[in-house]
Amino acid sequence: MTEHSGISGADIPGRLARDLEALLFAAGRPLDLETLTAAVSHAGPVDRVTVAETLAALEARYPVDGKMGFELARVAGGWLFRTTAACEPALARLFDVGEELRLSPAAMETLAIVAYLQPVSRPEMAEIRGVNSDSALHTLLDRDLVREVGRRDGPGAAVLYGTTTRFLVAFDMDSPASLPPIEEFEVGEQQKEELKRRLGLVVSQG
Amino acid sequence: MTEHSGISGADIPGRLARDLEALLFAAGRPLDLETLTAAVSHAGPVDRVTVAETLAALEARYPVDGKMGFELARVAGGWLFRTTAACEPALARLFDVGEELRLSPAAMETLAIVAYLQPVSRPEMAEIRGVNSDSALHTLLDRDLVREVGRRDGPGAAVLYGTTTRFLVAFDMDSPASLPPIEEFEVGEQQKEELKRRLGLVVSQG
Amino acid sequence: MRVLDLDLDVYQGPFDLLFTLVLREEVDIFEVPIVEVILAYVEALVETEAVDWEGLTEFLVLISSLLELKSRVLLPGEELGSEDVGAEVTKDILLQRLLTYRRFKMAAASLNDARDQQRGRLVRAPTREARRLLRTDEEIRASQLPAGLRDAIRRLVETRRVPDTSHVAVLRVGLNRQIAAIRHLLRERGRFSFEEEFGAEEPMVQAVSLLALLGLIARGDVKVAQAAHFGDITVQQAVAPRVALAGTG
Repeated sequence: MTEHSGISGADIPGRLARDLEALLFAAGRPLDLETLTAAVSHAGPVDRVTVAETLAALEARYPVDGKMGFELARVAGGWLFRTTAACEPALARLFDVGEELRLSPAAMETLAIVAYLQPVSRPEMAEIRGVNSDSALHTLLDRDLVREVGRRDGPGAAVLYGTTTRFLVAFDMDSPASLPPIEEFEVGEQQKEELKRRLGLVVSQG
Repeated sequence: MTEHSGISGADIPGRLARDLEALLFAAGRPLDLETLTAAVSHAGPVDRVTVAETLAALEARYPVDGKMGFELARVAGGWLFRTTAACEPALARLFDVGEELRLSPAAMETLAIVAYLQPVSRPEMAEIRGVNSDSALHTLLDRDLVREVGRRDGPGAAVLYGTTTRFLVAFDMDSPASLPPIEEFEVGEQQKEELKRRLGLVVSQG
Repeated sequence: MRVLDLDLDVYQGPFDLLFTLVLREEVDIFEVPIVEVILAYVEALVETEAVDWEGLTEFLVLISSLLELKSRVLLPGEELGSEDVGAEVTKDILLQRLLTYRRFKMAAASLNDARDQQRGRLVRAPTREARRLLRTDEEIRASQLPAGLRDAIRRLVETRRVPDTSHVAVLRVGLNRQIAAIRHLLRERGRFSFEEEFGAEEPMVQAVSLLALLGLIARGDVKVAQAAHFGDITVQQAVAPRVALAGTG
């Protein structure tokens, strides 16, 4: 096993690739470059650049939406093996595909608020939705899509919530920054004017 | 990297192989011929012989003890993807995580409850924190900062938890009695009951 | 009055309902038919055998939020001048809240699409549990501050508020009980003053009594008279008895 060090030449990329394949296969969660580098350095240090290059080669070997049953995707700041989307019909016959991602509209709205505004507190969620969101939040915590990320300073010290790695995996994102900008969901000018008029915001008297 | 893998591809019917790869990858347990045949028949019946032939081709693609990080093995009357034995050293490093010194806010709160109110039960911790604290408690047990110290009398016989010697080492204390006072007073037996009551606990139950 | 086809289960809150009423149904906020919304709900409630208390509570919250929103817009300013500006500001805040809510509703729809795309992309469970390698006593000695424990428990003591459930208790029996109370008063006396009977009650009880009254008006069970806006309401039994009404409908 000692030849697995930084000096034994051409053989290394093959062994390195094999170790990385095994790690990503076994982990069941995204692994980042740092974690992978530490794990493959079991018989001597391997530098990050080599690991990154080998990962790029593996990405090409297991391309997203390629012809294989699984793919190596960049998700949540790391790399993750997952099945390819084209295999869904076969998987659906054996597994409860997408069951854990089935969320009520209330839970989905709450999740959107947490995703965009994190860290965010319960009262802030309720403020935006106009209704108490505790039961929706409970579902999200339960499914490990949302977690406590800290407490606000000062009196009251409200618990703050943010999204999890599982959220990023479930929605195929590298980080919350990959969400489409919230401005994209702005109501059109025409609708806004209509809304203003109907709310009586336009002073009609002369 | 192409010389590394045994992927020849052309001899395996593409769609069927892909579905089988996905099924075996996602399952994490051995799947038998019957189960696999049923699952791949989502768009019309596929005969068992074809499935068996494709599986044989996949066995050649992912050979046991081959050059890849995972292998397709025949186990318990079925087929199973698993990591290759040669990758064990790297896997050991991934799965044996070093203890982090930092405690999460949830773990810190739970530990504080155990430290000040010991012996204390899970429901009491959840009641005081307002959320289920099982995962935080699990971390603390895992890190040997908290341990089971007995059971409450009566029906239900809730498990009670207290702090460990390792806890005292980490916080550099001689005994739990050297905890900093919460208010101006030390937390004596009477005050402890008072505190529990003030925190909304019905201690007389059970 | 227009007949709206409202499936109340579909709405995620007062903003959602208001947005739909105002834009899709093209109702001005002055005309938002709260009685009709209540009626639609009561009809749905009658059809279900078991009372869904949680749903009822949520509905009451939704309706009271709507009433609050509507009253904010409808309430006139004291006189001309600065108070009027205040009313405009309130309306503007309402508009902003509606728009903010709408943005996140659309964002949720977009997340929903992203979710659908990911359906079927499965991740396998880890092949084994991680094992935590504990550090030595020497490594962890004095690594934590005891004051951190004190701060954590203080925070728990300070932030813990036993939830005041008294209003919930009132709400939970509210609507039916107030309907029964109004019916009882009418049977006893034929007519009564809303102010005299409910004026001294908690605001929440008043609100629920008003909702009960609106429901009874909508059914044609009672008649009301009000001399001035925001003045006292005189309530009396409607001429047609309820049994006959049920028979025709």
